[in-house]
Amino acid sequence: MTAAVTDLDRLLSRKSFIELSARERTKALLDAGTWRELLGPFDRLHSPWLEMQDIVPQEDDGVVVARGLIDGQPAVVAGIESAFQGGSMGEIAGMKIAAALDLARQDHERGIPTRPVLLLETGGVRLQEANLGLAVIAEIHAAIIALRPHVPVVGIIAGLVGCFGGMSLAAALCSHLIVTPQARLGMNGPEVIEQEAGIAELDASDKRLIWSLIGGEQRAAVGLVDQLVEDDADAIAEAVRAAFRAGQPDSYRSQQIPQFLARLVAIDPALVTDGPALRALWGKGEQA
Amino acid sequence: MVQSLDTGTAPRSWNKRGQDKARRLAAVAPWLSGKVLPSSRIVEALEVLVHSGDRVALEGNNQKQADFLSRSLAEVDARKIHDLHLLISSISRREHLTLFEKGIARKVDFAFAGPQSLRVAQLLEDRKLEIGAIYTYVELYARMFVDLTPNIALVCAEKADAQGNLYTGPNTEDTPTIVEATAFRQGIVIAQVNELTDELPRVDIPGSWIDLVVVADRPFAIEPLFTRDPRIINELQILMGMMVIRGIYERHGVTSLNHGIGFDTAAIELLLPTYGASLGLKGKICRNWTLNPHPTLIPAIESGWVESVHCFGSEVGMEDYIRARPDVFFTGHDGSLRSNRVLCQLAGQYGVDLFIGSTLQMDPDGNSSTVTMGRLAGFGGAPNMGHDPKGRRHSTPAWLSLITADSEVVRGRKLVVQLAETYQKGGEPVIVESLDAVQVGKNANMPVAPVMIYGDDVSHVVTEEGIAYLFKADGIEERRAAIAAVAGATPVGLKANPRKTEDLRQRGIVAYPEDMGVRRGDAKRSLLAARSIEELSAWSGGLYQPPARFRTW
Amino acid sequence: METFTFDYPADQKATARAHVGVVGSGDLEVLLEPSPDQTAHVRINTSVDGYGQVWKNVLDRFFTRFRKAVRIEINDFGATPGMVALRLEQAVEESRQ
Amino acid sequence: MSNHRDGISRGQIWFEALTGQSGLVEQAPPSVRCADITFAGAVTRFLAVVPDPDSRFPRARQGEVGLEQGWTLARFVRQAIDSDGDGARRPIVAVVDVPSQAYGRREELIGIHLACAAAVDAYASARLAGHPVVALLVGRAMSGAFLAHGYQANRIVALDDSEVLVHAMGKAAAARVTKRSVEELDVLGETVLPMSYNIRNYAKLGILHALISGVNADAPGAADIERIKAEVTAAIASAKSGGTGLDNRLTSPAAHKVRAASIEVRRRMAEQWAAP
Repeated sequence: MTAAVTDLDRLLSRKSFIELSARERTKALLDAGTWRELLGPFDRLHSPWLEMQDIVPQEDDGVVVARGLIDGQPAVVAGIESAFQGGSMGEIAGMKIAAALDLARQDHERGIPTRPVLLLETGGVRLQEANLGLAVIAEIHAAIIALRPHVPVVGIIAGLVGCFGGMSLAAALCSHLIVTPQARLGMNGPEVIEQEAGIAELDASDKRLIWSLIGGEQRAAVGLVDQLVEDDADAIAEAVRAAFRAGQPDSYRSQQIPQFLARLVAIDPALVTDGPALRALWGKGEQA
Repeated sequence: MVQSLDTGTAPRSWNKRGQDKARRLAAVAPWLSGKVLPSSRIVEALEVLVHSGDRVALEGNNQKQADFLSRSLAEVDARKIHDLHLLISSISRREHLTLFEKGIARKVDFAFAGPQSLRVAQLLEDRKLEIGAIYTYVELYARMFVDLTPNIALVCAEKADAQGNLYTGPNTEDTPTIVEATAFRQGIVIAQVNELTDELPRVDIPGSWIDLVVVADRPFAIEPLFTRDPRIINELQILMGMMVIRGIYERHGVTSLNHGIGFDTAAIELLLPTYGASLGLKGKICRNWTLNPHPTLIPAIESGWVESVHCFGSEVGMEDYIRARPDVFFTGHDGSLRSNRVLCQLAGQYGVDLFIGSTLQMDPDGNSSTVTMGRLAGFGGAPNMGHDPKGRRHSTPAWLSLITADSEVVRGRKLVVQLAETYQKGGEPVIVESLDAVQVGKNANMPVAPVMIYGDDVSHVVTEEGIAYLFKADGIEERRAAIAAVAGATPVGLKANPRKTEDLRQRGIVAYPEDMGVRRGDAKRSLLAARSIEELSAWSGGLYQPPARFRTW
Repeated sequence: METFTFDYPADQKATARAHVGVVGSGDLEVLLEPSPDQTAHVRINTSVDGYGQVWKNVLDRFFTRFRKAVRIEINDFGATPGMVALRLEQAVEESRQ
Repeated sequence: MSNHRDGISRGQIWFEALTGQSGLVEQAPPSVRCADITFAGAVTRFLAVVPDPDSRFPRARQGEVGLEQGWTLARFVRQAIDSDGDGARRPIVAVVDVPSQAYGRREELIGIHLACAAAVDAYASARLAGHPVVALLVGRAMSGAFLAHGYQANRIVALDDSEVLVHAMGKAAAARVTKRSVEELDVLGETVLPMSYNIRNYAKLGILHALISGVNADAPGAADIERIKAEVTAAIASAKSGGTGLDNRLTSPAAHKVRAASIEVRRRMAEQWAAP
């Protein structure tokens, strides 16, 4: 009886991280009372390209960059707001992330141990800013790789938009990648694959199938992400703190080239077409 | 009459219907094994059993669909079988209208045509379809016992045994009613089942009421129509939900109720364990429900608000949860839900204190309708519950609280609440000078406009602006002024006279959030007991298993 | 996309600023900050054309109750008038904190 | 379309023209070509992704960057980093003609995003380690495929040719998604430069080191080849003299004009970075 009551309290008090706006998400990760936004809405750095195409801009261009402390250490959190243009990366949105990462690196070069966190809720390039979106994503990649030797770059995909396009590469480059069961991580969105390759290749409306291929649990089960955490703001904040306490990983997944090439050779493309098949090969226990 | 006895002519037969039935059944007897017809013979059998001009009751409600039988009926030769009169609660499948396109059926009496409402309007215009009448569910079934008795009933169940006993599972819904109306006036009852079995979990329909059983080519279609994803509930709906709990449920002490389907009412259900609890209302309101098993009711059930729920039908994914909560739901000895549309409608009509539902349009008098241009959607069950039944005699505090007259002989009143955000998404005002239903009715040559809930039945209107307590308004002008006072920036709302509005607020006929202690700033999604389908599932301890389309993990 | 501007007389000074909402489907972003003059200035960018009168109606109603000299900027992505009114209220509430 | 001269892609044409070799490597998929040649006096590694109609992965047969291509590019680049050690860092030239990343169910399941990230990682690591990295755009440089193969270069040079293009999405798909006609997209690209499919408009973004006109992109003659060799040599020299970052993409006069917003973001964020 007591247990049941505790459960109810837990259900009522649980704070969904997915529920939060990007701004609230950045707040949830920083130590209480330390949150400070950079280039916020009142700085009015919005996209110069959207209005030219009759699209209403958002004053922060869909990215919230906040400074503060994580576990008492200086930190910067860049959060993508998926409700604005699907979390797409335009010139300003992307550059805010790249600039924050570069400034964090400069901090380290000066001896300030700034901790970087990325909230990656994005469909990838903002089509209306196509080539500049692609260009800034390349700059984000470059910035992560340059910063990574100094400090773990922690990425979070919470849901529900997921992390797709060029930003899925950014996720893969993070030192430590945290996902929820609601997260999806893939290079091409299911709709794009259905469009390009046909419904026989992939039925984008089959949600169960999509999550079984690229959902958070599957990605964690086959070792393509580092940590699976329930959709709970406190649990995610704790996972971030733990990731920084743990320090640098033994190796980066994106540098495990012989291991993954060997894995590819061992795969029969005709047989490995669903989540369980890949789990059988790469499931927990077998390290890359 | 007496003379005829003397003339020596043959005595009048008093069992023509029975004889006709026997002749029809004899024609298919060679194909049967007991009561079971081989599935491959169904079209052939229908061509023999059904005669042109017959009244055919086709089980096809919101959820459960006798789709194998309806698809088979659409395949009969229209030269042999034509001009059928279809009795159907919900026109929801393509083939329902194929029957009219092919001429197999000509006339229809129905209650709801949501998914096919555009085609219904088109066929009507093309004169391929005649409408007897559009009903509420209970009304349609009532006429099956009066002047629209079916010759043939095509129904569905999960399982049957060799004797024709049927097990409907949790979706009993309309089956007993249709079968009863047909079987006891010598009509023919054909049941499609998902499987034949030796032993049924329980008997929902006795085999002696059933003439033929046929195994369907695939399990009957069932749609999760009552699942509302909490993620889609917005802050306005939460604000309105807070006002309803504070300004109506608490104020009138509403203990028994029916909720329509919609995100507004889903919000209310999810606010009970949080906002409702903070007001100390647990146990005081919302105890007994007539309601489909809405997944959004799970947190209220789990936190002890809900004593009982009687259901019209079931809901996909709720089976195990219901089975595990027999104190709350009506369940059979097999453990699964027993639903019954007509009885639940009756309970919702007479037994409860309050009906609340959302509308798409409301006029200055409070008449509301979900009919929009070019669509003939019908009514379903809302009007049946959304009115004040004058035959009610028992009293409850809520019912009595609506008495405004001062007289020795006076009756209470049911609370009929209409929820409406003043504008729909897309910029269309919801509160309008004239309902689309008026024009649609004219276009379809209907004798009266298809109004869902009549203004004089509505006791409360709730918008994001506030609540109009119409039952307290004195006369039609004051009613209109009260509605205008909560109609926001709509053309109707702009006509509100600020001085009159102030007077109505003083007299408690109109209340704005601040008048009832509701803070707009508190209307946050964090106030919902569950913010997603997965949280509903967590509340149920994993017993609620949402359909794939609602899964985001 | 359409842009509107409206001015309303004001008789109280505003001090704080507030930001609420997001430019997502059916929603809007409101930026509220003090205005230097004795007037409330509103600028609206909306994705839905042809609703100038409705915007005016909503704002007229809002400024019958609200008399502060503010600059309000709205980026709207198809919010209903109800949502607009709610966000304006929330912005006012946040600016008080 | 993708194929020229007997089904040989531009990527392959230029790879062979510049290296004089096929670039096929044993124990590597034939879709990734790699050759070390002495180029302007220094050993230089050339890389290209080319079509392979017999690829084990059916969605990556027309020159797309898929699982095998991403990891193999990473392998060849990483090999150069590891073997050069503390010695002279060899230049790396990515010959770019990639129509897209591979769109497929298996690709997503098995992690094409990681395969492409591995290539990005390798190219960026090479750049940071001091290898001059040059991308030579001879055909399409599309979306994620370009990110994986070329976009991390210190210097990007492109042929001024109508079939050389950089974009985030194929034209037909972009038209579908934005609900415009292909013609409307072209008109739009003239005013909204980042939307343009024209390489000359891309050049206006300030990201290109050089746009090379007057070269036969489909069937290069000896003079064309010499010309490009000279341009690549110049780009390598420029890369050597510059830093190991991508800062140069924001310093050109074109960038100051078209990417003023990007520059402003960096400037103002630096201002606000330290606590006030």
